[in-house]
Amino acid sequence: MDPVLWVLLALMAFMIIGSLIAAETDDLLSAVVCVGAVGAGLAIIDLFLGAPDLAITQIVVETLSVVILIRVVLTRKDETHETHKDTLLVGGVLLTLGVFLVIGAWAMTALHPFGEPLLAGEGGGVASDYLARGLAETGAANYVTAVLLDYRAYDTLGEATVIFVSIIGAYVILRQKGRLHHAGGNESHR
Amino acid sequence: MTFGTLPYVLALVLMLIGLYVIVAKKNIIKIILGVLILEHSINLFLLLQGYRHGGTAPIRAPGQLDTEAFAATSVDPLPQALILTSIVIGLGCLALMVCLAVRLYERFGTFDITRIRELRG
Amino acid sequence: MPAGMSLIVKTVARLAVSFITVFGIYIIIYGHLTPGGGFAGGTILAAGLVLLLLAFGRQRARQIVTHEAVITWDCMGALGFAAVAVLGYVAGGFFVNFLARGEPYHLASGGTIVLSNSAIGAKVGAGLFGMFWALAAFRSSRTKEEQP
Amino acid sequence: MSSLLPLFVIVPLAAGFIAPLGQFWNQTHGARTVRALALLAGACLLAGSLALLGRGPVVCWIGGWPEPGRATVGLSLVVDGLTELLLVTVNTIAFLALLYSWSYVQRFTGQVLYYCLFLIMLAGMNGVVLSGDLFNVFVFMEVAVMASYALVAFGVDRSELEASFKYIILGSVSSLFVLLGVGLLYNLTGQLNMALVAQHLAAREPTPAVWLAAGCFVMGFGLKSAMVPFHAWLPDAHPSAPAPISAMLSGVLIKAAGVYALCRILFNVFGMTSPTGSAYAHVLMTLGALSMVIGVLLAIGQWDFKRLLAYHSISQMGYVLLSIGVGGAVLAAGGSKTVAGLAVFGGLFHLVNHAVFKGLLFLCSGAVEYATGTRDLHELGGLKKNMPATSGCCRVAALAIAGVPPFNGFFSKLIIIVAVAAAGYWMLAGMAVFVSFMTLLSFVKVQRYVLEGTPAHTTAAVREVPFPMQVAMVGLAIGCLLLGVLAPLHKDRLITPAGRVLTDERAYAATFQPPTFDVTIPEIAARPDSQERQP
Repeated sequence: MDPVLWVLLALMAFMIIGSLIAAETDDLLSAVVCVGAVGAGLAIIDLFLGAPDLAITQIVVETLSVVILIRVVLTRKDETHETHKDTLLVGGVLLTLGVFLVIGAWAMTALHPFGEPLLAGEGGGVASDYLARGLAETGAANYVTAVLLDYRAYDTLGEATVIFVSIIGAYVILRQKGRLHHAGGNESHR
Repeated sequence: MTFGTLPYVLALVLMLIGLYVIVAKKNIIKIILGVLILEHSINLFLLLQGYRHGGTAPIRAPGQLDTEAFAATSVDPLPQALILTSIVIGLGCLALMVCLAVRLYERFGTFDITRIRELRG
Repeated sequence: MPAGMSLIVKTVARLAVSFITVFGIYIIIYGHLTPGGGFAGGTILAAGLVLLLLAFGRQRARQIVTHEAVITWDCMGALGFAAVAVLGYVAGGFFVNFLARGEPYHLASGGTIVLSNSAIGAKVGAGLFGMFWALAAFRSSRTKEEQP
Repeated sequence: MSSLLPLFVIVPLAAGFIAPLGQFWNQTHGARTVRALALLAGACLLAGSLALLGRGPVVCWIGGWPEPGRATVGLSLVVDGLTELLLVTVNTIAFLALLYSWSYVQRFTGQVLYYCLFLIMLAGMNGVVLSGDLFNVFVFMEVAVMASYALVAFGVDRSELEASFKYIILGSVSSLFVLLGVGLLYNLTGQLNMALVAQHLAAREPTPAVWLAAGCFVMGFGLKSAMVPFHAWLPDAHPSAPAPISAMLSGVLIKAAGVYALCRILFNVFGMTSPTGSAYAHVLMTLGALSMVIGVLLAIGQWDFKRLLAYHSISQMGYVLLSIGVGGAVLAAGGSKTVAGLAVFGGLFHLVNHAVFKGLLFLCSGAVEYATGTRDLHELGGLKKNMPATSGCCRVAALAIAGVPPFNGFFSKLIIIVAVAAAGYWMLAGMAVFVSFMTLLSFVKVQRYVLEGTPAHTTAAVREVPFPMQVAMVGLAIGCLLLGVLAPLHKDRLITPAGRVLTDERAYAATFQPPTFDVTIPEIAARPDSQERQP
């Protein structure tokens, strides 16, 4: 039994509990902090599963996200109290998700089990090739960077574009006024 | 169900919690948090694909292992590269969602999605 | 909050920001040898600038990093990465690593990876800071709008 | 030649990266330069995509990977008939929408950012269509939809922000489903290259995990293409955007990031002739038939011009999926290749036609809104006298979507109905006829309330829209006519090769072999029987 598995299961239980609290608490600030904790849990899992690159990125991104969210939540009054819980809706949703869970769990038994990916066995897929030749071919000692910026650099161009778009989009959405004059506008006052 | 599938199923549970928050909650910030949870769970699921028992990080330091021994013990770098991309995409998405939430609050004075109803869906 | 936080916070922030910046640059430059890379490092740079913004307030931060500078760095970083891709045509095709692979484990290895990482780092750092700024600045101008 | 394929992505991308810098230059000159730059980029892409017609199949390996004798470690761009068809459609509509934007967007603030987002959205769509790698499809889909989230909210009015929020939440969920599907397939095959994944899947018995992956893709891309019951966001999002963006979203985005990707993955990766192919095909048919009927029923009661058009988008995309699904079902059942080919042909033909006439309709609605300031059908009327060009184009588009000869919609709907009936689905063919009739009724209403009747007080003194907008609309109107009457001329260059990609589904996996594949797939090489299954 791989000891990492126990750590992993414990951390995943932590993440699940954290997200459940985030889902059910009435206080938005605690919900944000709980999701931050879930993200931090993921960063620790990254460390245990041999992904320090991810751990760094995850923790930094999570911190920034939580700072942004807390700033948004702190300065705004929230009077949404889910007093009248729509039990029918919640029940229906839970039932559907339960069905999903059963189907998904059943289907996932056909996957390559955790800890024994394809790359370990016969025909290790594309990954075994990266591991065998990455350093010689790209000169980068960090294989993740080698994949990210050399073998699959085109993906990374798309990713850089996404972050560019989201920032331009943020400027667009936060503009004070959308239209120059409202003669032909459709400001909806019905 | 064996132990080997259990982590996948737990990731699936996390995913469903995210979906539950998105579908059943009425607060914009809560919905955004649901999307974050969903993102985390999918990233986790991808990460689980790359691990092998006793695996080490796919980073080499001078004078440690020769290539063959390294290739036999390292975890899969590809899912990690995919997750890095997906984390960044998630951050971009979060940025847009937060901007929209701020803007909606300014226009409607509330985070309650049931009271933000200009359009009939 | 525009005036910034207390003197203690400002002093600590001034110290911390320089360390954070150096750390961010290190993470970016050494991305091909150690964990990290353009995105992680860029986000760290952005976080350092955000600290500056929170500690000193918007007016002071605006003097240090202007709006034009943020957008220019953002676009230039993106263009730089695209340029690395297009320069690959010199060596035979799109995104071909046109620099020498260099000696493993040294800073000058991995060909274009260092260039790409730096471009992405600049882009992500400037961009995320700009976004945070836009969000922070938005709140204060809200009073001018008619309330619903 | 194949090495130039990335230019389809990098040209609009670079133009988009430069665009925001335009605002620091002088206010008027900056905007004008960026506009011209965008139009130039659009024109180059259009010319490039037309030049590419009939050249495929072409594969471009990015980054020089793999060297000869290597496995597929790199990413590939693949051009085959289907990709060519989509590229031409996307870039044509985009060019005309850019031309239209020239005047239209001057009423908005932040023009420069508009062009930046538009160009990047275009780059994302081209990227999705060209890509030969599962994860790459996901990334470029995100690029395209992320830009569209922001563009939907471009006017920052209350309703636009709300629509954009709905869109972004459902959009992120659908993207994450796609990502989950990619992860599942990676676990099963160890590959991300679509051709190689297809070879792997063909070589083994389908397990529940494969069905789960297929289900994830159907959920994800079904949400993106707004199939009933995943349609809730579309009638809000598409009308809220500025008109040229509505034309892009309804005209091409739901096709490139939704229907195209779904069909490519279900046909060419999972395979309709696989044991579960019939199930996939029936899912497509069901979604298509539901969307077709429910979309048009919801459209009947609408009084907002653009919202009505958005519901028709759902309905018309239903036709496309129904027809392609019927083609898949015939293939899966081992039926006649001719019938399957006809059904797929009809679906793809309708896809192109829908891009043209729905793009035109949205541009017309934008012109009406530009001139009168409203899009409520009650407040409009009598526009045909003051706006001859717009009303002429609107009439052509309405006739085309309603399936009146000699416009393009008639031919594609006819082919679809004939093919569905020939495949033995009489009920569905009857439904298609019924929906076509309802569409006609709905557009008679549009004609009656917008163009005919007495001018309302809002529309009494309107003027025709500026020249660039007219040119864009007339261009698309001519397209509606020519696509219809010249069908015998263009079908062999444009649509038949695209249909063949879907009907000869194994060709995709077989044609684009990497230089060697004994390195990557020893499993398949070890099993001689699996090799023979691929023609």
